[in-house]
Amino acid sequence: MQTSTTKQSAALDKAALSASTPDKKDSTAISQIPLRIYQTPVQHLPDDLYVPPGAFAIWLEQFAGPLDFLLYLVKKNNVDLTQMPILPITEQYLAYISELDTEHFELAGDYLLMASTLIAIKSELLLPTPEVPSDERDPKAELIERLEEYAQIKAVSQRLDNLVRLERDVFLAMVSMPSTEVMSAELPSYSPNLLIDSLFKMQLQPDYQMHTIKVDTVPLSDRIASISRQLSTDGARSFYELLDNNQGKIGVVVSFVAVLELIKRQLVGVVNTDLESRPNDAGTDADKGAAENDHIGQLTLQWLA
Amino acid sequence: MTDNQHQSPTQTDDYLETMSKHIEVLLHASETPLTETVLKKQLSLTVEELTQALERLQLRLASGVLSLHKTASGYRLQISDDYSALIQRVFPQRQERLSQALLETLSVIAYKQPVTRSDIEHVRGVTLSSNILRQLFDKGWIVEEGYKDTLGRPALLHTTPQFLDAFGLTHLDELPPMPDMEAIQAMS
Amino acid sequence: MTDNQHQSPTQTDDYLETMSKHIEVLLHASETPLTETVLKKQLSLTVEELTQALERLQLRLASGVLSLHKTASGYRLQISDDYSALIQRVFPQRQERLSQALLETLSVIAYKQPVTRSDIEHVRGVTLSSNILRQLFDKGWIVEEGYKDTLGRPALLHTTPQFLDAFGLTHLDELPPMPDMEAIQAMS
Repeated sequence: MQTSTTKQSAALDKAALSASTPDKKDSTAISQIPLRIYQTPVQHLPDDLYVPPGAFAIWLEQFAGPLDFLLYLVKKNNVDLTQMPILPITEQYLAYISELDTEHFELAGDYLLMASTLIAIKSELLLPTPEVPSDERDPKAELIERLEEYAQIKAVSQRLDNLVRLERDVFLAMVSMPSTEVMSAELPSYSPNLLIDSLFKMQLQPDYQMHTIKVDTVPLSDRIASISRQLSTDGARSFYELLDNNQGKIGVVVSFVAVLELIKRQLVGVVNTDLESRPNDAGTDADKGAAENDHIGQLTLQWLA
Repeated sequence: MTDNQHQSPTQTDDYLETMSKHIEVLLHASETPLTETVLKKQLSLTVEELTQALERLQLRLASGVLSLHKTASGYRLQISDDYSALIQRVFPQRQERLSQALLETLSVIAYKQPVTRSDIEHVRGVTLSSNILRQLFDKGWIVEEGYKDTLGRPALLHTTPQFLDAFGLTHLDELPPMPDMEAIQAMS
Repeated sequence: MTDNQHQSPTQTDDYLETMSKHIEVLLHASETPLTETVLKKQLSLTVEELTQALERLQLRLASGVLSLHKTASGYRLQISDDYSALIQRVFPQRQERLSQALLETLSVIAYKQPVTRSDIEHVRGVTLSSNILRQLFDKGWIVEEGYKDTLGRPALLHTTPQFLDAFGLTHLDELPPMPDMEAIQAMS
């Protein structure tokens, strides 16, 4: 109650508000007091809320929306929400809304929608009602339900605002990090291979017309560059040795595509190895079987450039 | 003083003191609150050691102006409440006010989650301004997670642990109770 | 202990202790370092009182992990340098990823130094963005030293000892061998 009163008084000229509050029994007494609103002397106040020309939109902005405004009207009429007299409230609502000029379209939309709802309810109440099918919702009851739900949310939002809040009521402690010189000394250094890889990438832009893997967790250009670097330094390596264990399955796939790309560009060749020449192949039959299923891993790749 | 059987009391004492300092450093250096799990793992502490180190930290902080605070997403260091008035006086810009529209939107999400944008518009009777949603996303108070199985499959909005942190709650259960209709009638 | 003639020693003691805490609070709450002028004004302190309160603050901080740091723009609280290794270990993401363009530029300078800007443009085949050079200068990885004796006397770029440090090298000889770039280019 407290907050909504302050909210309105902030929005309205104080004199205008005092005239509008329903508990002010005698509004004529006020007209005896010399009043000025926006430099204009006011001779007599209307029975209802006085709104200086053009100020209506500004005043309306203080409400969180048409439901908030309807709640205000219900309160102003001093009635129980569930017993809301729809006819007078609709009349008042429409009277206010008629003040809204076209300059405030963005504000008007929601209010006009509510106005149409109210008019629909009103006309339904005025018309002689035939047997209402039981499955049809009573629009007035629905509106009251919405108002109740909104009133709850409004009340609870004020309770939420009353909680002790970080950065309003309590504050985080801020400190600076240790001096930058000391911090950078602790930085793990960059690998010099980054430099060489960047040069390979500069020369070997991958051909993006071929199929690329959507999930770029292991960029193809990175793999092409580092495989080129390894092979150009060491001459020849097996496919296994070219893999980076940290890159997982997708790393194997991207590495394979990278090798294919390098073979296509004739930078890398495949050394012909047969079963006999394979190292460490003197194991059991089971080992042999596994090895035979693994030709790709054993392929030896050679740098040709 | 200590029930550790492998180390002499003074050794354990020094160790716990060091660990309590390391916790303080990590809490200061971290951009988010740190959970017990993270602290235990990063500092290789047992549950017992962590508890004792946190107690020591609390004790040491008591002589200064900070306090150790446990939030929904972990521990954080904040300036003791006693000094809030001083901060509000000297740095009025740090005092952030939230608009009624933002508070209402946040309340709908918090109390009725998961909700879609149109759910919020229905409850509030107003078109939802993208500005308000952006503010809530920027603060990390809400996230989109999942879709409602209706026409258009609209995204569902939820509050986050940061929302709880900001409002000093450790669980959604601790949200202020929703007033019943009689209470609302009495208020108006 | 105190030269204040109006208050009894214990009163002054308490007062200075409170003021040292207020300074600590303001330093924790401020987004920027705070000058002596601001502290004196906000807490209504004399020069003498401020000095004594700062001394007390320093003394109290010594038992924790923070230190009072005086920078060109004022005082701030920062985590003591002793803990930088711990922070780097737990929050390693502070090491940034270097862009391909920056790495290429750096490689050309490292392998072909001394080079001019147009040498880099020639090798890379693209115009050199001043933003990248600025980043390399900011990091202290490159310097301008001497001029090439051609038209316009363009400045020559070299790498620095900081560059070697950042890449874990002690000497330029330790750079990985440069591949035969022309051969690669010819084949692909």
